[in-house]
Amino acid sequence: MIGIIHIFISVLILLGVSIIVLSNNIVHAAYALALTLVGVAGMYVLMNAELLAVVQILIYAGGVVILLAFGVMLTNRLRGEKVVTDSGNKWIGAIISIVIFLGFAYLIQSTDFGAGEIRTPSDQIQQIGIAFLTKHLLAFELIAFILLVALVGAAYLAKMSSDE
Amino acid sequence: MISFLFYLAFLLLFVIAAVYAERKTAAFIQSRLGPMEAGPKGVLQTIADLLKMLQKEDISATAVDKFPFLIAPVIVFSAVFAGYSVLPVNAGLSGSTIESGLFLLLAIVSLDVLGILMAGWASNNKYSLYGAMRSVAQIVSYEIPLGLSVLSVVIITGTLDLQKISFLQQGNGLPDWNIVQHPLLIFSFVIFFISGLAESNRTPFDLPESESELIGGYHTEYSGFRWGIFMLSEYGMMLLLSILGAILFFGGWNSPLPNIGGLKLYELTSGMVLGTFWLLAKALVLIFVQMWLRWTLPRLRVDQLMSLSWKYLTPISLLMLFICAVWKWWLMS
Amino acid sequence: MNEWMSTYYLYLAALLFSSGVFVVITKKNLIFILIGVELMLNAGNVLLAFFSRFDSSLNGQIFAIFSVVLTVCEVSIALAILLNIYKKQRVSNLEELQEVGNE
Amino acid sequence: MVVDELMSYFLNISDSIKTTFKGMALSILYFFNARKKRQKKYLTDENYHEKAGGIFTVQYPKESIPIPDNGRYQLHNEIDDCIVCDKCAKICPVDCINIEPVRSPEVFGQTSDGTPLRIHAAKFDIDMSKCCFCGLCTVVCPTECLTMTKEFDFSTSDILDHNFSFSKMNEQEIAEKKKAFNDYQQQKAKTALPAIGSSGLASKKPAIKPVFKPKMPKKK
Repeated sequence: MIGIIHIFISVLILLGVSIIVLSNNIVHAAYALALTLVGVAGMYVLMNAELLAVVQILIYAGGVVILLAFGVMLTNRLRGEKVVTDSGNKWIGAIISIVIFLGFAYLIQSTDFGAGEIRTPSDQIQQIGIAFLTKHLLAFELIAFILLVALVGAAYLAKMSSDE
Repeated sequence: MISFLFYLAFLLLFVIAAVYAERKTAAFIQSRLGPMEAGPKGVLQTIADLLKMLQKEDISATAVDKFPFLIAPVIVFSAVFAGYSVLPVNAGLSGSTIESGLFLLLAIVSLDVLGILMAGWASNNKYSLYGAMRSVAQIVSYEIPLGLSVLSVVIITGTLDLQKISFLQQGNGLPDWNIVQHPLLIFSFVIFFISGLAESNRTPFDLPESESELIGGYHTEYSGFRWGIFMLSEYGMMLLLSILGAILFFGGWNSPLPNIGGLKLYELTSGMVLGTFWLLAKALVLIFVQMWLRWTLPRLRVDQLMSLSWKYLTPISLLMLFICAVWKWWLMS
Repeated sequence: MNEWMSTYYLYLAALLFSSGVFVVITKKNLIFILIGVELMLNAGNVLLAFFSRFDSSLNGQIFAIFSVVLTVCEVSIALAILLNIYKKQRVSNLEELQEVGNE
Repeated sequence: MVVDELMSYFLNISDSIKTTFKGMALSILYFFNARKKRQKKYLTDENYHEKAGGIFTVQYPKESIPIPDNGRYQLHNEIDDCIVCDKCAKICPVDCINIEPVRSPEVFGQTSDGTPLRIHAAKFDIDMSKCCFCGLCTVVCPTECLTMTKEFDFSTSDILDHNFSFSKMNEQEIAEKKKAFNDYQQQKAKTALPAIGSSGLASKKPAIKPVFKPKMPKKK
């Protein structure tokens, strides 16, 4: 059963990634990104990282993709034609990415990860929450601060562009 | 799994009944009779409409972006319906038992924005696109007060599992409901309800599909069965948020009748079937309030909509979150 | 089984990363490039979540959540800048884009 | 200034709560009033103009609200009482009454109020699709045979069906009567003096066509 789910999710991710790679239509790519991200969220669930999966869906699929789609709609003149962009450097890109993939594959094959024992606790959310407010408190606060700064900055930048 | 199937069956029945109820409510509030012809008092009207709708041609215009256009309604519906996976039905039948149930519900329901945007964009129609943009802006904005008001319940109950939240309100009927036990939650509930209305694109927040200006908004170009799926998911969203509200604030599947002395009313009215009945009854009352609101209040303007979310609901819900945290701290100490 | 499973996730991450690189290199539209960057970041998150399975303190997951939040900041700022550029120069294509500053 | 803004912020909140509750109370009132059916009141009833509450619409073909007996709806001509004076056709502002008279050599009958009948109505058509329901024709009718009835639902699928024909005569009868009158005329022409010259005719002033002139109240 788990194997079937694995295969299903991998097919989803592969489909999404191949649409992003092959398509020249930005809107399709954004939807395919959503598909990929939901697939990755499924992977997180299979990896026992439930909270991360939910965060992934909420923030990535529900937030980032929407932002991107909005970006597409705001930066393209909408005249009924499809939002198609051209692409260049195809061969160089293909070669570099294949080389990177092969490099990773080599690394994965040659490394011995040992007999990793899965040790995720059952009450993950509680553990993560406690960790956020004790061990990682500074990082947590900093990230909150960065988020605030980014929000204000993005709002300011967007306002600057709409002033003209 | 069983709860999921139960809700699927219930949702389909509910939509048929709710469309009729909605039309009747509208009619009564406007001193009309409403549908009267099909069947006694018009009860078969929705079924007749449904049959007509299913027979319609599946039209897609030439300039649409074919594939997204075709799957957008499916995405909207599956996003909304996935939210049902974590809802419990009664004391014995819980939904998915994952730890982050409530969080998952909010997250997965927010995915329907994607389907709406897809529908609006793929229709290649300015009204659809306007509707989709408005809908997305609205849903993304109102997710914040919705999430924050739900969070104040989470703070007080200390769990994200909806079944556990229901069990926490078990025992003695009405006095054990969250909203009675913790009267602060009334404000949270109001915020939850308002943002829920906005999430499900209901009047007074139905700007995305305002018939008078946008001729249906993002589902302008849809007809027949695909349009029906949009309708189904709108009603599904209403029901989902009503059930969620009933679980979070009004005791879930617990009977409202308290034990008075030797009269064990609560025990008498609890049980599997009655528990299901109570949960759905509470949800249906909330649905009625939604319909009642729909035929009372006029549609908001876009700027009013945004200012309501960002200037009023979000700060108040943040404040409520803080107050609930203090309340919880006071309860614990 | 266990061995196969572990390398499986790693290959997935490698695939995501390399296709992200491909997208960044080949596509000319700025939003497309952002999509590629997202893919690469996700590859990193997959790895973080994967290796956090062997760690009872869940540091990997926590780090992944931090990274998700940082991504949001990055995307929102990037899109705001992109909007600005588009409003000023009416291009969303990298090759037509000559200057980014205020001049 | 800041205080003002803050005040208006809270005022907005309280305003919206108040108005929402008021609206909700009103609409739920209507909702519960919908149990009541519309009462069948006559115009002459004392409380006719009182706000009734309850459902306002009726299921029309199955039930209908009472309408006054002297309402101005479909026209009806009691052809037996009609003396074919043509007054109605003359006064009609939209010319919807179409009459073809055939004179009779002698009085051939009596209306119910005793007026002798001298003219046959070969055609008495009222085109209700043209009618503006002013009721002038019923006012001028000397025998009160032209009336407006309570019938208001005369919708048809063909607009020509709105042309109501009241004449009872068939083709043969019409031809007969015409012939009879012609014969009479000819006979009369033979028997009468043919001496009236053209000069005599010309000197005769044509009768002034009566023009209906309603008394208009003078504006001050």
